[in-house]
Amino acid sequence: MILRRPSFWLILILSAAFVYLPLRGQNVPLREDLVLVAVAIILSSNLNLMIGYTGYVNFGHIVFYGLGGYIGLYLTTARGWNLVVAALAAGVAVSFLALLFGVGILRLRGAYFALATIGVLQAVQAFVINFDPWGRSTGMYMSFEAYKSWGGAMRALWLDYYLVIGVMALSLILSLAIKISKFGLGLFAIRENEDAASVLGVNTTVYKAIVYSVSAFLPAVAGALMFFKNGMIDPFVAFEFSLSLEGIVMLMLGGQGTVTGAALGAGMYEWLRSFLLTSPKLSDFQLVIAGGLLLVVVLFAPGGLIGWVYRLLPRARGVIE
Amino acid sequence: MMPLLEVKDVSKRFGGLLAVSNVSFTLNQGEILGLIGPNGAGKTTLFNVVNGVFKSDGGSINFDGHDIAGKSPHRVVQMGLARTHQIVQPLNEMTVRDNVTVGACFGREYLGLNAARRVAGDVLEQVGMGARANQLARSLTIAGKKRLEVARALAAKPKLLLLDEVLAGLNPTEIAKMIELVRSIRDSGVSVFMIEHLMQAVMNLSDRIVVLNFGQKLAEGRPEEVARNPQVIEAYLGDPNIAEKLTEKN
Amino acid sequence: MIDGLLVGSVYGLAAMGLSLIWGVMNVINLTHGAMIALGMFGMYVLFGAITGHPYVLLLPEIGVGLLLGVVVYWVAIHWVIGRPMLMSLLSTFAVNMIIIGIGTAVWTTSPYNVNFNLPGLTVGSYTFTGNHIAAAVAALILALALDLFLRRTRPGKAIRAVSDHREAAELMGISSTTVLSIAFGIGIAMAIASGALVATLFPFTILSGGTYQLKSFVVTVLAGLGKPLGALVAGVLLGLLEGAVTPFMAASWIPLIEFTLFVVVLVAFPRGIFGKVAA
Amino acid sequence: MAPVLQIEKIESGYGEVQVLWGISLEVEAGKLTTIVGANGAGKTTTLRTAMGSVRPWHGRIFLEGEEVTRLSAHAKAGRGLVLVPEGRQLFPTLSVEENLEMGGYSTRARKRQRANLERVYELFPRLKERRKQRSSTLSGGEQQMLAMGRGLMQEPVVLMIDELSLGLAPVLTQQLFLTLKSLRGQGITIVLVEQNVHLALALSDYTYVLAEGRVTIQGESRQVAQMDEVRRAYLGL
Repeated sequence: MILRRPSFWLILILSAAFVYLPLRGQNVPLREDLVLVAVAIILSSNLNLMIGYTGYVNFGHIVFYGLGGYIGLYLTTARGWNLVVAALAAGVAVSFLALLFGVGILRLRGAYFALATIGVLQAVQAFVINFDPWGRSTGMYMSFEAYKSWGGAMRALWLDYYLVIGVMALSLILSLAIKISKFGLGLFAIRENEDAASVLGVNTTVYKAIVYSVSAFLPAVAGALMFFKNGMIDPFVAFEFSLSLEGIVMLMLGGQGTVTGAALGAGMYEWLRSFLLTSPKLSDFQLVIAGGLLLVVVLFAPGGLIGWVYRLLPRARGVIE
Repeated sequence: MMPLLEVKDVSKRFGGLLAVSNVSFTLNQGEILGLIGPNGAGKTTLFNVVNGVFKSDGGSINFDGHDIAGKSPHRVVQMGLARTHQIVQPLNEMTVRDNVTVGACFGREYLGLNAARRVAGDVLEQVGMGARANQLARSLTIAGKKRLEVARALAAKPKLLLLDEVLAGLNPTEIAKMIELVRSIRDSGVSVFMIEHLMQAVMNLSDRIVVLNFGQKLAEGRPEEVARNPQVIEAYLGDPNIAEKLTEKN
Repeated sequence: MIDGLLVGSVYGLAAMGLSLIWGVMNVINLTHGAMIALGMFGMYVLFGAITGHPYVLLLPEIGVGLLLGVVVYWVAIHWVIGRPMLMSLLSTFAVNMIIIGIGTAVWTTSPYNVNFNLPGLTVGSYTFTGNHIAAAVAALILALALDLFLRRTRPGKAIRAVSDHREAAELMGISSTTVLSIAFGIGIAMAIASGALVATLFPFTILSGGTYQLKSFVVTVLAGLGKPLGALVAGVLLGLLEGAVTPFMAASWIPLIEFTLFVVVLVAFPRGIFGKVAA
Repeated sequence: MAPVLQIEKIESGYGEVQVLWGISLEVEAGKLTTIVGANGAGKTTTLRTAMGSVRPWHGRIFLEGEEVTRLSAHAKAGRGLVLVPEGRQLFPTLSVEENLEMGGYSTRARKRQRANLERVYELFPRLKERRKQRSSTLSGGEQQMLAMGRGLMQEPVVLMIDELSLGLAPVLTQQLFLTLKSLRGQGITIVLVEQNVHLALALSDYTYVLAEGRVTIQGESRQVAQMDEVRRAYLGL
């Protein structure tokens, strides 16, 4: 039962804190900081379903986020849909697309798969750049009219924030639920040894396709919400390759394959980035320091922070998930 | 006796190499069938064809009344044909219990997670690994990993178990224990098809033996018959006369 | 169209470096783009500092690239060889971040160019830019030199032997780590040389390497892994393709075609289009 | 006479699994020494540990009187300790001749590379016919010839061969054993791991029988061949 897992309650407490902290004193700057952390957590924990749980490195994970943003913004702006409905529709549509892509590229293993995901990202980006209804390379803007039905921009942004926090909570709960399910067990078996898993009875083809599709859903919803908040989207912001890679860095930092690791890594990375960007001396070297950190993690602590804790305290495996 | 597994004219080709060539045999319900032959004779390839890892090039494979030729491995195990690997394939970063739970979850009974955990616990007791259930699989010794292979396959509740060199690399005490385990598995109603190099063990355990050499069936029969077969002796020990001829030429 | 062919040979040169490293040590080198960018800026700096001929300046750049590659090998690659693919992807990406970060701090992300023009060549009604021709010739020479090195020389054969069977190479007395570090160095040198050549053709920023890195991926996959000469041919083909489609559609469609082709080829022919023929 | 290769109480294994439990061997110059034993007894691991492909945990290794315990495989190869590995381990994309050239890679072997190439071609004319072919296109027997040829190109002080007859038809096996015999006749020191016990015993001077990572029997091959224990260890009869 998921209710008996300490991690489940931890997720709820974390989400509650995200809701409560900026609310106190209507602290908008804090809200804007936290929403970035929340998005980072959404991306890294869903990416974790592929990299950490299944062992398939997705370099193009951001494509789900960007497509979700486009579909969401298109539906709310050009079609006048309700935001929540539009976001869900974006999630469903992107998951379905992922299933189609997945059936093709999941036949590849290891590095070949990783490369194909880069190809998918770039191809989708190139397509959007040439796609007229979505404004080609200039992208789409949202008129402030759209906020009206929400009682003005202020209220709309707060509401949007809570929705993002909701998606964050769902992402983490989904990660946990999968981890403690039969489905998750099958995925871990694939990660450890795909051939052995198949011989043990796991339908690897179907499992991989499902998890690839599932890992697309919440990032797409989050994309729809975030680009609604920003009020604009263009193909370069939506499908930024380096953002995709940063998701992997976060995951490695925290510890791939663990629910807490994905959240922790995202939090640490965002904190580090804001720290570096605000420090006048270090802001030029933000990338250098992040890269150095990643190198250190890869070379000396490939299990990330949580992996390191596991090594120190083997018993922690059962408690921290 | 009823045949549980019927293999007819099965071949497997890799590029230009015919690894298994027109092999036919049957395995009866409740028996232990041994498969022997020199290194590179195609024994493991034959296993891989039977359980669907490789697609056979021609021939038919009938298991428990179903044609399983060309079926993928996960389908085959769910029909009741489980196997172990010659080179152990533990799911390293998972616990021993989780390894076995995978077998129970996705095996013939396709159990839910909780039921599978219980089965895993029982099977681990059965193979004498109850105390190591919470260890990571990677931390097991080679003997432990071999045992884990067997446990995982057993957890799938198979009707037929394919054992690929479960004795290789074990010391005499471990070998004795493993032989005992294989017997108990058969006594519990599971048929066994085993590749084994350790002649003493395979001769003792098997009801019948199939000998493979260069991908072809060299002989088939009861252990005593096979052991007296001059062709088999040559394939395994080498022809003593060749040796003499070689030294004579001085 | 002909211009496409000329630029394509530079793509090919860049991809050869990636392909060599991938084939020999099974590492997808994500520093590739950063190295190409370094090559561009190397040309910019050298051209500004020493008033030499750009194609002569290639030589010191290649030397520095070789050295840099060996250093990067020992810092970031050596420890992750034989570990899961993700590790080498990430360690090379980390180095990529470091180089791009330093580059951004030094040169910002604004565009630069190398002010150098060779006289063009007019054949009939067609005029070819001199720089394009020279870059193509330089790329071809370097590519053929690498191919000859790999096929004919002792160290080249040692690289191929290590790539074929590392453990057996050790048994022959070949120090596989030394060979790997040199192979990595050569791969980086190729990337830097191609960057230097690109710098004589188009304006560039520190981030420009990314585009060429992606093109190198496409080319490498089209050619099949670990086939440097195949990479050259595939690079030229890619350039030709780009040149051939521009009269008919906007240039912005090209990436869509390229990457769709890339994914389809990966899934349909994991060994590359030429892979089947060779095997 | 001092042994040319001496292994002293070697222990080693893979990861946490110990395979060798204190193996000692002495290989005399110009002799053919065989190592036999059941699958998993540690024969291959013994050769790989001697070579340095597997790091020894304990014990010492001497080559021509010098301690080489801690040297890496390529360094030992450079001193003339040569292993023709199980499964050939050829360079598949290199041609037959290039494979042989790689045998002559070390500074030691390079000096006589040309002469050695002639000698190998004389020994295995088949290789000369196919010298431009990729080694992956060779048949199993030809591959074993190439593996042996490549070993000879290395100017071996000690030539260690792992599973000479593995997967080969009897006729080819005989041919290769004849070659081995002529090599010993030329004074090359050979260590042979072989599953074809009869042939190995008939041909060799000295035999070690391994079981469970230890030396259980050793002696002149003629005497070992008489022992019933050996037969039992193999066929269980």
